[in-house]
Amino acid sequence: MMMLVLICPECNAHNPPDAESCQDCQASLAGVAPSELPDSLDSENEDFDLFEPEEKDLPDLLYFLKQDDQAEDEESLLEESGASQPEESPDQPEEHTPEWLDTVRKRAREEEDSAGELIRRVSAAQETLAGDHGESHHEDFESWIQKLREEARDKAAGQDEASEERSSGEGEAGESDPEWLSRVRKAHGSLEPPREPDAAGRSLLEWLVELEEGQEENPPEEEDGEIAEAEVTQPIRTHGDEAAGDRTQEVRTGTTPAKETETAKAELVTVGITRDEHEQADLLATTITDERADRPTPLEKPKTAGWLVRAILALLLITGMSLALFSGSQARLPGGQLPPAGQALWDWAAELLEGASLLLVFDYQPGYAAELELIAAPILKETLAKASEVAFVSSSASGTLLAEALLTEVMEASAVPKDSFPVENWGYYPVGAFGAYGIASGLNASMQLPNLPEPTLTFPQRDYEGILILSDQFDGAQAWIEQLTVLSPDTPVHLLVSAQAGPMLMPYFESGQVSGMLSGVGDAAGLESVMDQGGVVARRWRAYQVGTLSLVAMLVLGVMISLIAQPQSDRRGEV
Amino acid sequence: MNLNELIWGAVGFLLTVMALSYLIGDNFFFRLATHLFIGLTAGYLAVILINQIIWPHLVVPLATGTWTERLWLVIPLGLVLLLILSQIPKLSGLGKVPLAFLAGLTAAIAIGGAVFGTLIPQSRVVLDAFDPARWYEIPGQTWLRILDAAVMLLGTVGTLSYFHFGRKFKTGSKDEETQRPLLLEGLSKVGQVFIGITLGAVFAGIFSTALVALIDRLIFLGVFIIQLTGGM
Amino acid sequence: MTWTLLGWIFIGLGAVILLVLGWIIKLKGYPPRRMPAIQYLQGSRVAAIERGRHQQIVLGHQLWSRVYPGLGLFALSVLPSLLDPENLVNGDQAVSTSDGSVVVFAQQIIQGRYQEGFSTSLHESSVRAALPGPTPLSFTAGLLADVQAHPHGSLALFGDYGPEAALWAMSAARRGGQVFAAAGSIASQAVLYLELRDLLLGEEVFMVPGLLAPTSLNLAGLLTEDILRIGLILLLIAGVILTLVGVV
Amino acid sequence: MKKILGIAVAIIVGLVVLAGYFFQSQLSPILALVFEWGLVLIGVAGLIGIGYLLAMHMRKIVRWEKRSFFSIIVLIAFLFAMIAGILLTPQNALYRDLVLNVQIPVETSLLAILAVTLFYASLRLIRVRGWTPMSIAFLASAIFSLILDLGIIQTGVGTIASTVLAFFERLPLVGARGILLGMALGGLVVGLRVLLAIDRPYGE
Repeated sequence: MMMLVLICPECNAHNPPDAESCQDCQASLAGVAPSELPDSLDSENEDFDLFEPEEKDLPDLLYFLKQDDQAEDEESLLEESGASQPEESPDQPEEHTPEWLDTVRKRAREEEDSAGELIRRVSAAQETLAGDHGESHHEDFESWIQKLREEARDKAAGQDEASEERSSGEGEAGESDPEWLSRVRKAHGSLEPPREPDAAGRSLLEWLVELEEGQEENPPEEEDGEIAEAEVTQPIRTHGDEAAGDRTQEVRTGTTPAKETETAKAELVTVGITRDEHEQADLLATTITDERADRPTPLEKPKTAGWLVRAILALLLITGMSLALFSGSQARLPGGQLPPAGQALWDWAAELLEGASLLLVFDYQPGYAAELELIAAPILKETLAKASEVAFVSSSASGTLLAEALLTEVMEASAVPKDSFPVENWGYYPVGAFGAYGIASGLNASMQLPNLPEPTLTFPQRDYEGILILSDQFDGAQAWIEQLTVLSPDTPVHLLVSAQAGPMLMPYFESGQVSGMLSGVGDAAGLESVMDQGGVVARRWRAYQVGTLSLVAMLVLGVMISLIAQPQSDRRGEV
Repeated sequence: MNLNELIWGAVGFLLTVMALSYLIGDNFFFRLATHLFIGLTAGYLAVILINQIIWPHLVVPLATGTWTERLWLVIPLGLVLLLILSQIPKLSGLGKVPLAFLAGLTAAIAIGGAVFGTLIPQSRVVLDAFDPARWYEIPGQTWLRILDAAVMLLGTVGTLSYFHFGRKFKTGSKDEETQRPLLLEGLSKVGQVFIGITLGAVFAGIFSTALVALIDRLIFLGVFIIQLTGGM
Repeated sequence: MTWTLLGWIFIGLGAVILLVLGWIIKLKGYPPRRMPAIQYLQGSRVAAIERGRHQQIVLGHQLWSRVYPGLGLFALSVLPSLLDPENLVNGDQAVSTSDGSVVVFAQQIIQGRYQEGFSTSLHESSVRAALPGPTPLSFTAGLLADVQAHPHGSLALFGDYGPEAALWAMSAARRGGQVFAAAGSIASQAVLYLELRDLLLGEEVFMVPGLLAPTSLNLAGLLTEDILRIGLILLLIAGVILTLVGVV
Repeated sequence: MKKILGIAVAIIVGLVVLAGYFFQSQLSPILALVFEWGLVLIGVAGLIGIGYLLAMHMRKIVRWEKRSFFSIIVLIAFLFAMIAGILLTPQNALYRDLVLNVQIPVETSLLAILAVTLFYASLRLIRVRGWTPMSIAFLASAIFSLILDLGIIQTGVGTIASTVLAFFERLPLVGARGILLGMALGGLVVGLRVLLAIDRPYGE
């Protein structure tokens, strides 16, 4: 709301527009042009609280934001009108703060260091509202609000235009902004507007800014056909008189061109009520409507198209694979030879001497058991038949259970008597690095210090013919490799790992840290072919082919679609 | 199919169907299966932690060890007590010492593992590729070995350049603020390609792993139905 | 000179540079590259507060990251920069992980932030460290349910993950949330690359503390890493030359 | 005092372990002890973490929030698994069946869902990423690796084709090596930051 006042050139006191001399210092006001000021700042006696009771229910942060927002608008108005700030008590807003904040603030006043960042910011905001224009106090909040406004303005200008602006150069948008805003932006950096998913859902502040600027529109539709949010927003009716409503909004933003204000004033005269009454009524109406208006509640709009496409694709994939699995025929496995890492592992297993001592590391989760069993079972069958002692350690929570299940299954399948050699369970170590370090320390311990207790973590010192690491992740295997090869370089380490770990573990084979490796169902198929023991992998192979080729088709289809449609990526500096 | 197999088969079948129902959207059955899974895993893990960590490494030595050993155990026992007490908000400060112990341990493992486990061995591989003796190991493949070594050096250097944190020295526009200094920027373009190749290969591996899981579940469901309908 | 000695020189050099830049010179002027993803992360967090939507920070599956152990510590080093007073007051933010140690560390950091200037009673109803599931896949199940239960305005991933991260990240993204990933594992990066644009790759993840909070110590960390990296590149090139001439 | 104590503990423990890499045989017994204490702390922290999980679900039940029913399921399953584990011990075959027959179906199904998710997400790769050197390399490498894994491309031993194929198969290792080296550098600096008390995750 605006009021006309005469500001004393001597003491800056505010006087009624019809006053001839200053009420405070008695200086002459002749020739002083009236200035516009908001009501709230004009009257010292007026309650600071412009918010409706409902607004106090807002989260604290938004409440503070609004205070700051208000202050900023007022500040802009003051700057525009050239008026100096009025004096206000800095403590006024305290009555709206929660109890905890009062306590903290009290403490903050007493002990300077005890104030948190927010308290300092809130205090700064209060000072701003009270008329302290010290830039150092409020620039953080101010710039934030300004960034959001800028964001909202961009959006109001249209999603398409905003997109174009982003791609053509961000600096342009700031050219028409006031100098103080440029300074703030320079200090804090500009905030680029969010992209598609969030473009659909505007923030409360953006919505408010749009409302203020009279640009409230239907929310933009989401572009990509994914699940989007629709915003339910009631039309805002600030006043019966549209022009007056517009004027109210313009005044609040503090950017009203003088000419338009004059027009509004002219229209006001025709209403036949006093100016003050009208403005107060406007304030009340705006505030009430503003508070009662539906907030842009994000609602899920079921995007059937996107969901349907995904459902159809999933159905096609599963149907195709099911048909391949249960059609009755078995696929022929790819012949030829194993990759060098797989061949090295197979050679080691085949040439393993009778009476070998083995250490098995179980580092996979139950979800990967299906794949790991396909890969590990043939090797374990081959090696366990020659082993004289086997120990296993687990670095996954269910590793012990999985180890017992797999070893039992393999020994049953290869007709190895259960008690033909001891199987030691060294237990579960929640950290691969810890477990590996412990083992390696045990292997290398060459001296004992007096009075130190015997550590229970140390593993039996033993020379192993090989260590087999069964892992589902690259990093799990890597932790064991790194620690074992640093601290126990002479023990050959072999990997039986899932397909997702394979490509990243190859450098360890090349560097010689790992002696051999089988990775994924592709290698398992190769091994089954080499061993000439068709069955388990062969049964799955056709379905695997169908799934893999379907993915290739999808990737190619994606390329074709993107050739037709415009890519969504509009971000610079992106790869 | 015996009774044991039938019971566990039915449990597995129901849980599989409930979990896979997520493919048509979040629903009651999916939530039921996942929450059952979360609770059971938490219970199992608690048992394992007590059974395999706390019991053998803390309780047993405390109960059966010599006085010297018990004296030494005062340290971990104290750390454990401080950690537990620190969960009371007003006593959260007590957690600093046990957590500092863990942080120091982690940091040292990070440093040792990174330098001696990765930096040194991986750098050596790059250098070894340039050993002229290796180029002539396999007759007829010398040119490929040289190409291989050159690509390895270029790719490794390019990838490392891609990760450079500092920006271009003189920046005129916001676009340039995303760029590295000139030479590194050029090398990073090469690095981008190699990173893309690596991520693509890893992605293929991950899909392969996930696909095997899908195949396993389809086989499990199909076989269970066939066994159930085709006579047990 | 042995390789082990070279390793120790590398460690010593790193420590000295970090010490000098961070504690002695107190580095100020080393601007890192602008990362649009970080800016979007900040924007999404602001937007999430305003829209009353949930924020989730995920700190990975383990403190002792297996890709290499520094990743768990990295996630924890980022956390303080994300616990702005605004978020702490707003409260609709969760910090989750599947690792017991990380959740205890996270809670310690959160409490530390509160005690900087807030009432501890506020803590009871505000930001919390959470453990939706104690293993990676049970965590996935728990977080997936959480993402479906209420829309996430912002989901930020730091630390170590497996490919299962794609499940909840894509789910959150499809429900309108902005997902930012500084997930250290290559496996998670490979799957997240398909659909997330706010994704940091490889060593880039270590830029996050310096970009979120450009303090002299964080900037010193960035510059130290840059110096070591350039040193490594030069060493590789020099090593290749020496190998070719037969010195090494 | 507490502040200095925390920093001192972190630095001393870190330096002792780091020294263990150098004086391996001499420090081995001390290191084993330090690791054992660390392991106990990790175990207790794991239990505290489970406490966080239970507390979260208890809160949901007490407040009777939406979907509290599932929190009850979590608590029942937890108690059941815990009591059964204590009574039967984890080595028991019945307990093993009980745990694995819940974990394997759900975990494998989650991975199966991941396969389907990746399947349709792959349609959007270029749409999301645009045509960049990295996205093109990603696409080409993924397609090449998938086809190669099927064994469709077969070459004779020692032929030029097999040599060229081997060269292309090794390309992902180049990037992987660069990424590994970069990650190691990051790990080194993060570790140093903790040992130099720049990062103090244990509290200020």
